[in-house]
Amino acid sequence: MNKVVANAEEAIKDIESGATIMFGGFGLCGIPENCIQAIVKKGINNLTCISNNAGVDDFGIGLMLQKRQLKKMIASYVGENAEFERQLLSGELEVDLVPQGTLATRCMIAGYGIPFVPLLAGVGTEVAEGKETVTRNGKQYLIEEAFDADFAIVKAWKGDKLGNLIFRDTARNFNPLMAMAGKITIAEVEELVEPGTLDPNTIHTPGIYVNRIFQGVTYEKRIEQRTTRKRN
Amino acid sequence: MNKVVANAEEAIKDIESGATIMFGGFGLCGIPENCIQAIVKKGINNLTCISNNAGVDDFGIGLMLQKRQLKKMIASYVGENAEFERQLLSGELEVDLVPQGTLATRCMIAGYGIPFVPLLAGVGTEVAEGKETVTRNGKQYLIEEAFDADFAIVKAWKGDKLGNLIFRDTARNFNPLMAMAGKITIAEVEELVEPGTLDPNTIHTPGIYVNRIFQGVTYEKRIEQRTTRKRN
Amino acid sequence: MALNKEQIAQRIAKELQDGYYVNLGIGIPTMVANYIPDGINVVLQSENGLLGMGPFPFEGDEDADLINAGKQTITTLPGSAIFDSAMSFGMIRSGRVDLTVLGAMEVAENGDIANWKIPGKMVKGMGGAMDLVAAAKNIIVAMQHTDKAGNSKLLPKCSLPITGLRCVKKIVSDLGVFDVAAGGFVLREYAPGVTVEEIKAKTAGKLTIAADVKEISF
Amino acid sequence: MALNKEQIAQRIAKELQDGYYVNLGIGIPTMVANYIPDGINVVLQSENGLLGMGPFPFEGDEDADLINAGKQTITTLPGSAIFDSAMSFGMIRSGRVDLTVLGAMEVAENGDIANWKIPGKMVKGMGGAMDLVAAAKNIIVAMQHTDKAGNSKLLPKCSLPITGLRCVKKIVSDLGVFDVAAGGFVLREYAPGVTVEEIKAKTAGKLTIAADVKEISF
Repeated sequence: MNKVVANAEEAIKDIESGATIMFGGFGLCGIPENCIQAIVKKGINNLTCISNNAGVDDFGIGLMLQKRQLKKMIASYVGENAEFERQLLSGELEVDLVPQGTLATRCMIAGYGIPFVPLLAGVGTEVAEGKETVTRNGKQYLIEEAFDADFAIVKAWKGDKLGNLIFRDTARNFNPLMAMAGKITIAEVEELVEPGTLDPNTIHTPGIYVNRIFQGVTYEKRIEQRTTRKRN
Repeated sequence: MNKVVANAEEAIKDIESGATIMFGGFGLCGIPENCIQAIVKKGINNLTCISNNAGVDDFGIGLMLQKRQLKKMIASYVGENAEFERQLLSGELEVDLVPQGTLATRCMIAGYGIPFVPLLAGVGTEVAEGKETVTRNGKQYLIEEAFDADFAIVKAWKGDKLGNLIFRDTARNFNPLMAMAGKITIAEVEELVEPGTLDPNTIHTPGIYVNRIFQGVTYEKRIEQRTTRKRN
Repeated sequence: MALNKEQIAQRIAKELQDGYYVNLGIGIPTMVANYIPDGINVVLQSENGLLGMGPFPFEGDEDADLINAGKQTITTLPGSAIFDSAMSFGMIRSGRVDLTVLGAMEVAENGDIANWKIPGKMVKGMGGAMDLVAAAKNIIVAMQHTDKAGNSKLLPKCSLPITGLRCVKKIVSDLGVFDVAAGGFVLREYAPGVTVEEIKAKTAGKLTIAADVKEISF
Repeated sequence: MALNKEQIAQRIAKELQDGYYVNLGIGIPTMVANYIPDGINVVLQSENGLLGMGPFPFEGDEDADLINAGKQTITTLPGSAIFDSAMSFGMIRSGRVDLTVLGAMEVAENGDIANWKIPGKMVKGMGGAMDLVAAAKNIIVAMQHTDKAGNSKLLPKCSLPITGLRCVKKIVSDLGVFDVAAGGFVLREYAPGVTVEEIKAKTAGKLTIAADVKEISF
């Protein structure tokens, strides 16, 4: 029962071109930096990527865009990324824009063994095109399907060798949802500890959902919008 | 924005006969002892009760059964309760038995604004009678509706005055799910603390879901099956 | 004179009530937090997964793991709670958020809103906007009354792709405060020095003037 | 001689594989935890919301807040995790639990199971059993081969209300080990001193004898 792998290269070694991969994170917050770099280095392509955002031009998922590794991007917000916009407008990249809460819920239900769910977001909009609708209590809902991802790659603050994960502050975001949703789930953590170190009451992702885990290196943790106030 | 009430009597003062109430807890573990006693004392009746279990004859929801306060019980397991069985067989009590995971999920989706969800449990059984079914990927699912409860009453270990809750060990069970699902949610806690005392990363129920909170008194925390091993 | 952005935010802040849970969108809506009236306690929700958002951090205290939905570095207040994005939109979808303030490119007289896409020009995506407008009980739009070319953004019908149907309850623009009612826009307050005639001229959608229309006060 | 309850549990424990996540039902299944083979690490899931269930606590260490799905006081092992009941059944429903062991009143030759209700006599409810049998990848039933009156509990068709359809993969009874296959029950191992003829006589459902049938070893 060994889930611990040495590094990102080993964690992703069986991910092939054409795979569907979920990446945790919101903007550049809580993204699996090590695995993204390993995938860029490995050079696989034709990937379908499920992630709330597409990174920026020179960091995060943006690095995969630069190398044309993506066939399709499923995301809720893709601003702040010129290369993304270029590939989209030129037709090189297929894009499925999904409302943020719908994206999160489609991950969650995949981890809960629920095939679809009715959601309010997007009724009457482009998002509703081609989707089945149902009406309950006078409200219309869209039928939204669970995601089907070959791999989910998440980044946690702390993890133990059984795969239990704890996220830090808003770096939690989509990470625990995607951790539940991959056929194979890979977790990179800032600190890998022995079982028994973490309080069982504070675990966000129970180890049963995690197949591989490793302690990442040299996290840049880049800040997208550095906003501050002056000290008096 | 004051959510703090003095005690159980004040917390439940607007619950009337005929109400639908969720009670957190699994067996006698993590049940809102103070509010149950206050409801017994208040003597309202014709209640519909949503709870995984019905307590034992002389504790928990069993106390309400003794006083014939329940019209209907929605639960997954009701053993260990002779008065329950008597009222059920005599037809005094209406009972809706729901698979445990279905019960939990119907609470969760109520808190997530999702009106129904397809679930596997109970296909081909009595539970499926009268229910719509759907087939996906060769599997049949039952369409299960979100619960619609006037009140949810939960018991937490610690809570702060903004309603943030932390549960302890397996006393968590249905509590955070029901906390999200009530039109009005009442939380009783073993320890009520000031905002800022609890680590935001360890909150199980964010305060937005809690309308009233108080520190309970004299918790009995009865053990249903005391099993031990001998020290060597 | 028309309101500036700060004044739009300041006027919206008057709509806050004690105990409200509030989601503030990017841009002018974010500034509403700077004008919360004395004696009113509200809790700010950030849809990436935070209740109890505080102000920007002091210089040097920025933390990459603590950002808001606009990806800005922020702080937490005592009593804050962190959660995943599914729970975050669960509380939005189930109506636990009392007020949502967001920007718009267009609002129609029936309350439709467009704010996520300009075909052929801009495709940033909807983020959480579609979830918010589909579920929120009370939506206030903060916006400029006209675009840079002077065209009204309060329209009979949205020309851009819709974000949500019949959801906007109130608009605070640089020219005034408008309810969105069954019969279209209702002018309730005008900016100091702006005439009702000017507002009429710059509003393409159906506009009614409230009987008790008055100047905006802060 | 027929197996006693401990021996049924001991035989089932041989089915465990390293790294398995296992859910053990109330009664004989719970005892399986006492016979986990050396070198095999499994993680026990308790559906009320715990992964990493440990043994009963030492006398005096019982904690009302820490129980298993049978409401028994328990302990946690290093690396355990606590979660709510929706997530607990989420991991069951999505197939993350490798093996479920539970008791039954009846099993049919097509794998149907009945274990939650005796009409007019017993209505305790299904608890988590319907969720478990509907979703688990691998279900082993631990049961007595016959009821107290000597009637077979391995039947052509269940007579009691069903818990789940075509889900049981294997049965370990006091008389033997049976696969549940397309053609009905397959006897793979018989209890020491129990004859194949006796098992045939006590099995009402369709029964095949495996070519390599052998005596159970532990």
